[in-house]
Amino acid sequence: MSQPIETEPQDGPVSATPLLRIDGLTLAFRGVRALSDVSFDVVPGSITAVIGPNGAGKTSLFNTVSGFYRPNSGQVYFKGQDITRLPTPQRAKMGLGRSFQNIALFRGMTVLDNIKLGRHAHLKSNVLDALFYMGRARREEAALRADIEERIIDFLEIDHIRHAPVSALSYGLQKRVEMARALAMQPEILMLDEPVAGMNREETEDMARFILDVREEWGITVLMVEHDMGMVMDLSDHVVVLNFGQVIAQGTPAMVQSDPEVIRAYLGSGDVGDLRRKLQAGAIAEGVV
Amino acid sequence: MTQPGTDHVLEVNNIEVIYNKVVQALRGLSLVVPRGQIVALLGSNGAGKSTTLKAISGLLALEDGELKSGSISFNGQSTARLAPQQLVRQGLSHVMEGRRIFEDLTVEENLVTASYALTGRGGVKPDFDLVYSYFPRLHERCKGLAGYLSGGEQQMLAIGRALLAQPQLILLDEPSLGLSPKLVEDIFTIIARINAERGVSMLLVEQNATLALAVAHSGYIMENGKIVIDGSAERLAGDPDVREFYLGVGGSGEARSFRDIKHYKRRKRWLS
Amino acid sequence: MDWAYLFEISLTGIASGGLYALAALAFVMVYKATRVVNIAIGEMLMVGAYLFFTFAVTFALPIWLAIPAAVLGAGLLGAVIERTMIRPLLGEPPISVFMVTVGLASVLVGLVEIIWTADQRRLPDFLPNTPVMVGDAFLAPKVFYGALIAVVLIAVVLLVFRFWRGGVALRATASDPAAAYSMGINVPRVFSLAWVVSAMLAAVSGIIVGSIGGISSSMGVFGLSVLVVVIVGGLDSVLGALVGGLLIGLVEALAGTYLGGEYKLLVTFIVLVIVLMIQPYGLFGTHEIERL
Amino acid sequence: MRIGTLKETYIADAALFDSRTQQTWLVLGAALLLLFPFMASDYWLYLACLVSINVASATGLNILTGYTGLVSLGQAAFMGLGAYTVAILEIRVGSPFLLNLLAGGFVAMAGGLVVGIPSLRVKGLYLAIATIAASFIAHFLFANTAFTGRTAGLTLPPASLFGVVLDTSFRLYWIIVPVTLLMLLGAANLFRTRVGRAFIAIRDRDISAEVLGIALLRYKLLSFGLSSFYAGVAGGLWAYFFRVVTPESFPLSMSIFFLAAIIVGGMGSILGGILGAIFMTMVPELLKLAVGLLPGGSELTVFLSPVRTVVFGLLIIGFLVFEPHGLAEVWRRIRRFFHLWPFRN
Amino acid sequence: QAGEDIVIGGSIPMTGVFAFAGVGINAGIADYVKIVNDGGGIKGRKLRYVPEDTGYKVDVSVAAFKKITSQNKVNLYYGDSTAFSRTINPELERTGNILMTGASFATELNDPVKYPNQFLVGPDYTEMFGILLRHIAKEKPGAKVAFVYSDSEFGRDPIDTSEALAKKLGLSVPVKIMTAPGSVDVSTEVIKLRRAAPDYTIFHGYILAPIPEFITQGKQMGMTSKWMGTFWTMDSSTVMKMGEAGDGFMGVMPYRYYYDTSAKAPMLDKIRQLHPDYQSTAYIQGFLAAMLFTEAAKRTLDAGKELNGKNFKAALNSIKDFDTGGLIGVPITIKGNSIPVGRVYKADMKAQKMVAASDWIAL
Ligand SMILES: Nc1ncnc2c1ncn2[C@@H]1O[C@H](COP(=O)(O)OP(=O)(O)OP(=O)(O)O)[C@@H](O)[C@H]1O
Ligand SMILES: Nc1ncnc2c1ncn2[C@@H]1O[C@H](COP(=O)(O)OP(=O)(O)OP(=O)(O)O)[C@@H](O)[C@H]1O
Ligand SMILES: [Mg+2]
Ligand SMILES: [Mg+2]
Repeated sequence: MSQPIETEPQDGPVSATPLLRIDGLTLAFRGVRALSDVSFDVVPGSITAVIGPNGAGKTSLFNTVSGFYRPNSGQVYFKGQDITRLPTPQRAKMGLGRSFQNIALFRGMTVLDNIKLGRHAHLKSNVLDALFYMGRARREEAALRADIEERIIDFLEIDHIRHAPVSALSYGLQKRVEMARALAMQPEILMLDEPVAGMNREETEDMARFILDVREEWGITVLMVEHDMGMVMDLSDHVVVLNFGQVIAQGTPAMVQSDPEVIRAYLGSGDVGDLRRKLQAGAIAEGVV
Repeated sequence: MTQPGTDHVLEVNNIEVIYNKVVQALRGLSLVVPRGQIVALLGSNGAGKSTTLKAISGLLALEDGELKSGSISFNGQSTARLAPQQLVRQGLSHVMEGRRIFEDLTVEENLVTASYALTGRGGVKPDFDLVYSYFPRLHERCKGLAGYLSGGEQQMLAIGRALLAQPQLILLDEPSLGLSPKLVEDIFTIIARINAERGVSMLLVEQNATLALAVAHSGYIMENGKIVIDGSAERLAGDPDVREFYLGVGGSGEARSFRDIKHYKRRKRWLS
Repeated sequence: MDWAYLFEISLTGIASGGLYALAALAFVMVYKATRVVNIAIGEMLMVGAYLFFTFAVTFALPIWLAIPAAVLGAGLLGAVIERTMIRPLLGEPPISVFMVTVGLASVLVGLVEIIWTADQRRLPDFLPNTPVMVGDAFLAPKVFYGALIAVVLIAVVLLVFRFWRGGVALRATASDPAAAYSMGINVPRVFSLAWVVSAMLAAVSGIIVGSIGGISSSMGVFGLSVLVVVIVGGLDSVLGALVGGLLIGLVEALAGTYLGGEYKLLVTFIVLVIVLMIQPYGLFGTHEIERL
Repeated sequence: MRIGTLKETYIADAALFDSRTQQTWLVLGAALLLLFPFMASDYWLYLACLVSINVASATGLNILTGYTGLVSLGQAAFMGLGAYTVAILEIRVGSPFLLNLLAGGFVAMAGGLVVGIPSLRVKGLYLAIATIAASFIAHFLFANTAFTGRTAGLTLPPASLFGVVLDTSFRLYWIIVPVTLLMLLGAANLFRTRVGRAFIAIRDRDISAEVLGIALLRYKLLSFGLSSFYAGVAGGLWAYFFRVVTPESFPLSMSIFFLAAIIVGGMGSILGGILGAIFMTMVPELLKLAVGLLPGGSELTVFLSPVRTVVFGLLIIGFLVFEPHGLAEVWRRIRRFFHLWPFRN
Repeated sequence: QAGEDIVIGGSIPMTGVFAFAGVGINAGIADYVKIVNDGGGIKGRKLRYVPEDTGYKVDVSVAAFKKITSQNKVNLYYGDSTAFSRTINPELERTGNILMTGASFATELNDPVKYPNQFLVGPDYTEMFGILLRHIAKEKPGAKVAFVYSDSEFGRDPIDTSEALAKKLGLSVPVKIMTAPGSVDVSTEVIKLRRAAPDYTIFHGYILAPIPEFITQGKQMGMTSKWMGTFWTMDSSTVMKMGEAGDGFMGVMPYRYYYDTSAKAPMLDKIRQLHPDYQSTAYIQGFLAAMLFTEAAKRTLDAGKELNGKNFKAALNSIKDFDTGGLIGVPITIKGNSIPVGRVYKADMKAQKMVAASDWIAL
């Protein structure tokens, strides 16, 4: 698709301990090996991309990190701590924020409530506070509302829809709300699963700008899965390539992009040109697939 | 319209669609698909592309949508009185957004469901081998549950199902969604092949404009429920706005980097 | 331990379970095609029995005519139910459709009371009445022949699902009606078909059950046991209906005999809870695929 | 949109009754509730108390089913737990009235927690049926232990508060209605906070809720617990109101009644629970009234009960087919019509 | 015009599962009230009957009670079920204005201390069993008697006490079988019953189902037991519905059947005059209830006492050797809350009638 772009390879921020360390992760579903012995590090302050063919195990990797799947073996370290056995909700509290490949917004709530929900793990009020709605619950809600309105909603330019029910939003806006909710989780690492799938070039550019800003202005580390190579190659500092659950390559975008294995398994020729014309000219033989 | 006078397999005339009796999604949209051609339908999120396809295939009612006015004709015959399954049986297949395969059926059973489209076509037999020849991968997984296929395989299955119905026209809604670059290439190659080899017409909704314009003969661009530009694929690919907003080509004619995106944007000319 | 007694009781229990299985089959038909948990299954069974009563007693038709007439009448009712209350809810969440059937149960009970009053009635005997002996064990003839009919019908349905592509169409419709439409499947027809066949099966089951226990407007409580059966067997499994039916029949018989009548329901519900804790989708139910 | 208030803080924006219109209605409503007992006959007071008890229980079920998406057919059984607790305490211990009510709530809550345990594994309608199982087990216990008086049940003396014996609908009204109002306020508050949001998230998509930091089991249990606490307190009030508690007092059909009430009223809406419970409790009475007014009404009474059964079913079906959001939505539409009345500028 | 009307309120199950009885009860009460009023009322005061349908549901009954009592000054009341009688009892005691009876013969209600303002129009369920057991003991000393009853309050009511009584009468109870109420498959229970090989089987807590099935299957299996029932099963039309299985079915009945002309019964003549067609035993129960209400009111007025529950009850208890116009075959005396008299009848399917199988038995 898009041509390699000459950008200076970014110097990854120098830091000794990785923010997130995946160490020998293996995950199998009734025979299907979704991940086998996957290891890589995510450096604080970086934008790291995980790419790979469909079914390579990228989403499964995210799910394992965020606790939805339990790995068969291997460890996940976050901020130096082994979180492999940590209950799912506590990981969110530690600062793992994420969005979902197949939009997982809560359709019965407004945009604002969806975003508020992201903060859940950081709030303290309990049922009794909630039932009486005095003191802590009241203060907390007010502070939350202020923070979300003034920082996140403004930042992502979604103030016009904040009272709309999410079910009435178009796909692109829903993706944006997903990102807002992930940001409300006050993450130290933001995991985005295909943030620009189904968006056209213009919308993709908007999203790319938000991702860059999240890193630059908020200092949040980003780990993303994405099939839009143009964006991945332009934004990321580090790219990990998975195939059949295994890491087949990792490194700077430029390195990965020229790796023949990656090209064969994932990128393809990158040269669609004028398919129709070629076909008519008989340039594409049967059975290339 | 493109090439007036040619035989149009599909004509959509000035349609308006309303969801839930309040949300107006289409406002007087018209388009045609000439027989044997691929027509691309581009547009931003929420423009109403999927709605257009659903209006054509008659699936609107299932989502509380309603065709308020306008007309649609398939093979010169109005679709207004036809139930969705009748349309399919007459040769109009719709590959829906998000693949919509039957997750708890096997791959093979998914294809069997598609054979219902051949009902009433005088003994036309479903050709499973044809599908497997285009998608050998499906053959390997034919006994497995479709719910566990990877995204690309599911998309193949969705197109395979449509193919099995031996249609004259396929409505394709974002076939590249969530697929790896290589698979996207593969899928589009197959789309182009199916069109070229079997003469199936297609109406293709796609966000990846580069690819869509590479396979299509002609295209439409829609915004807010209306068509804003149309023309041959070559013409659209040359349009400066299309280049900027859909193809990501900067003013200099060079592909723009995502790192250099500005915080303000130029307005699209067709919006003014 | 009196083994002969145990054998006799178990035999009767399993045979009675056959009747559960038949009603459960009616339930599963609807669930398989439309994903509707039809809590009104007991009431549909009751209506079938009342129709039979009307044809056989009020109109004094011969039995061989009254049965098909009642079954057809029930089929018609199934079609009406599907058309007026189920199809409009296509695409609504499962709870809504479930609640519609709750309403339906109430409507059917009310209608039966208006038309036939709430009095208990007896159905004419039409099953052979010479006792069936299995070794020394006695088996009530009605129960035996009822179970026989049930097993035959279930076998037929199993075969149909095995060899007819309509079975696939049914499941496809259940899994995603919109997509099924776009495959060329006549979704409304599948919906009607499922409800009509289900209502007819329920009627057969109702006629047998009613001829054993008599009929009344509270006959619908039979549906409660059927519900237990389908949950234990798995909502969408024909085989589950059969196995669940026989199992629950056996459990009820044993509990009733060795613990006392008040334990019948209790024990079956405990069995239900245990099965669910081990197998959340019943013994043979399809697991929902949950992916993020 | 709204006039009369300029919201300067987010706190004000999050208030339950934020416009002057709403506050006016609130005052009017309160006045009506205060005056009602002095104007109504014993029959209407009886209905008011019954409605109030049903509102409390329906609201509890709404928390569980409407907001958290866990369908329960055990609400009546939880009411039974509350009622039996209250009866036993009143008869054997003689502890103070309000304490007994609370105890009834907590015992029911404990029952709810036990029933809620499978909810992590067992989903959807499988769970609903499992709750039927729970309610049968409860019924069995009520009907077969000496402690609960077996099938005959328990008869309890009237409650007394500050020396006043609460033995008439008039006197009980002053307890039942305020307790219900308190519970309603609590429920409304709940959905302004993280707890309520977590419930809704679980309803909409539980697996992703967990990844967002919501401890699923904890919140599902919490919802079961709260809902059955509401049922327990309602059951306690019920016990004081009818003063006879038997196993047959809380049949499965009562659980279905509450489900029907929140459907007709509007699932996942506090107002819906209220309207639904009022409406469904009053329907049989209104029907009777209507039949009485009809010419030849006396002959029709022969059909009254089955007609009531049919109407009950038709209401459920009708609302689901034609007005899935229930009376609450109808009410919103009416309100939109009158908009700011009586403060139209 | 000598005073206010005397009001009989009624929570009557005119619809629902108990409608077959409720309709009869309603007609019985209404007819007797008409007879009284046609005869000039009670000391010049008219009787007024205000019924409401309950569908045999407790909550509806209670609502009906509240409605009727808040719109009328009610003196007498007819309730439809044990649960209602129990639920409304505190209210009766609190207001003290009303004397009540109803369709329930629950043993529990036969307690003047706990239920001072209520009475039963016949023997309670335990007393019904007593009458049957006494009959059995006489017919076949030392017989084996099986109890088959429904899992409901109604069904369980007399079982434990009656088992003790059977022992006392030298009878044995080899098996007690509890089933779900109503139309259920009882095949396993029949097997259990056959094992016990009883000489008599008493059904209680059912109306019709599953009695015929028990008898049919039992006979098919070669059982020789005699089959018996209690009041609510014993209406002629109900027993006749049993068909072949019902031939020889026996049971206890405190009243004479509509068509019983074996002795002089002026009240039955009157009923037959009013209605040329068969009237159910429920009708007679309602009729008799109204008769006793009237008698209690009359005696209270005669004594010049205030019309309230306590005085009504006292008046009722003052009844000695009262002639019911033949509805009950012997003169009655109401000592406590019940009228412990009855007789065993037996079904004759050929004649489609119930015929007396014993003399009147008073406990
Ligand atoms: N819950 C599950 N049960 C069984 N198999 C699963 C499950 N989830 C994922 N898989 C399998 O694991 C493999 C990896 O799936 P995953 O969703 O992680 O792929 P992916 O890399 O995210 O693909 P895509 O780019 O299409 O999103 C696939 O073969 C898939 O079928
Ligand atoms: N079921 C629905 N109910 C209500 N509104 C809907 C529904 N489906 C779509 N809409 C609205 O109709 C408009 C057009 O939606 P449509 O799905 O056709 O857009 P699209 O062009 O396909 O966008 P995308 O690229 O995101 O798929 C949107 O504004 C959307 O909010
Ligand atoms: Mg993925
Ligand atoms: Mg779309």
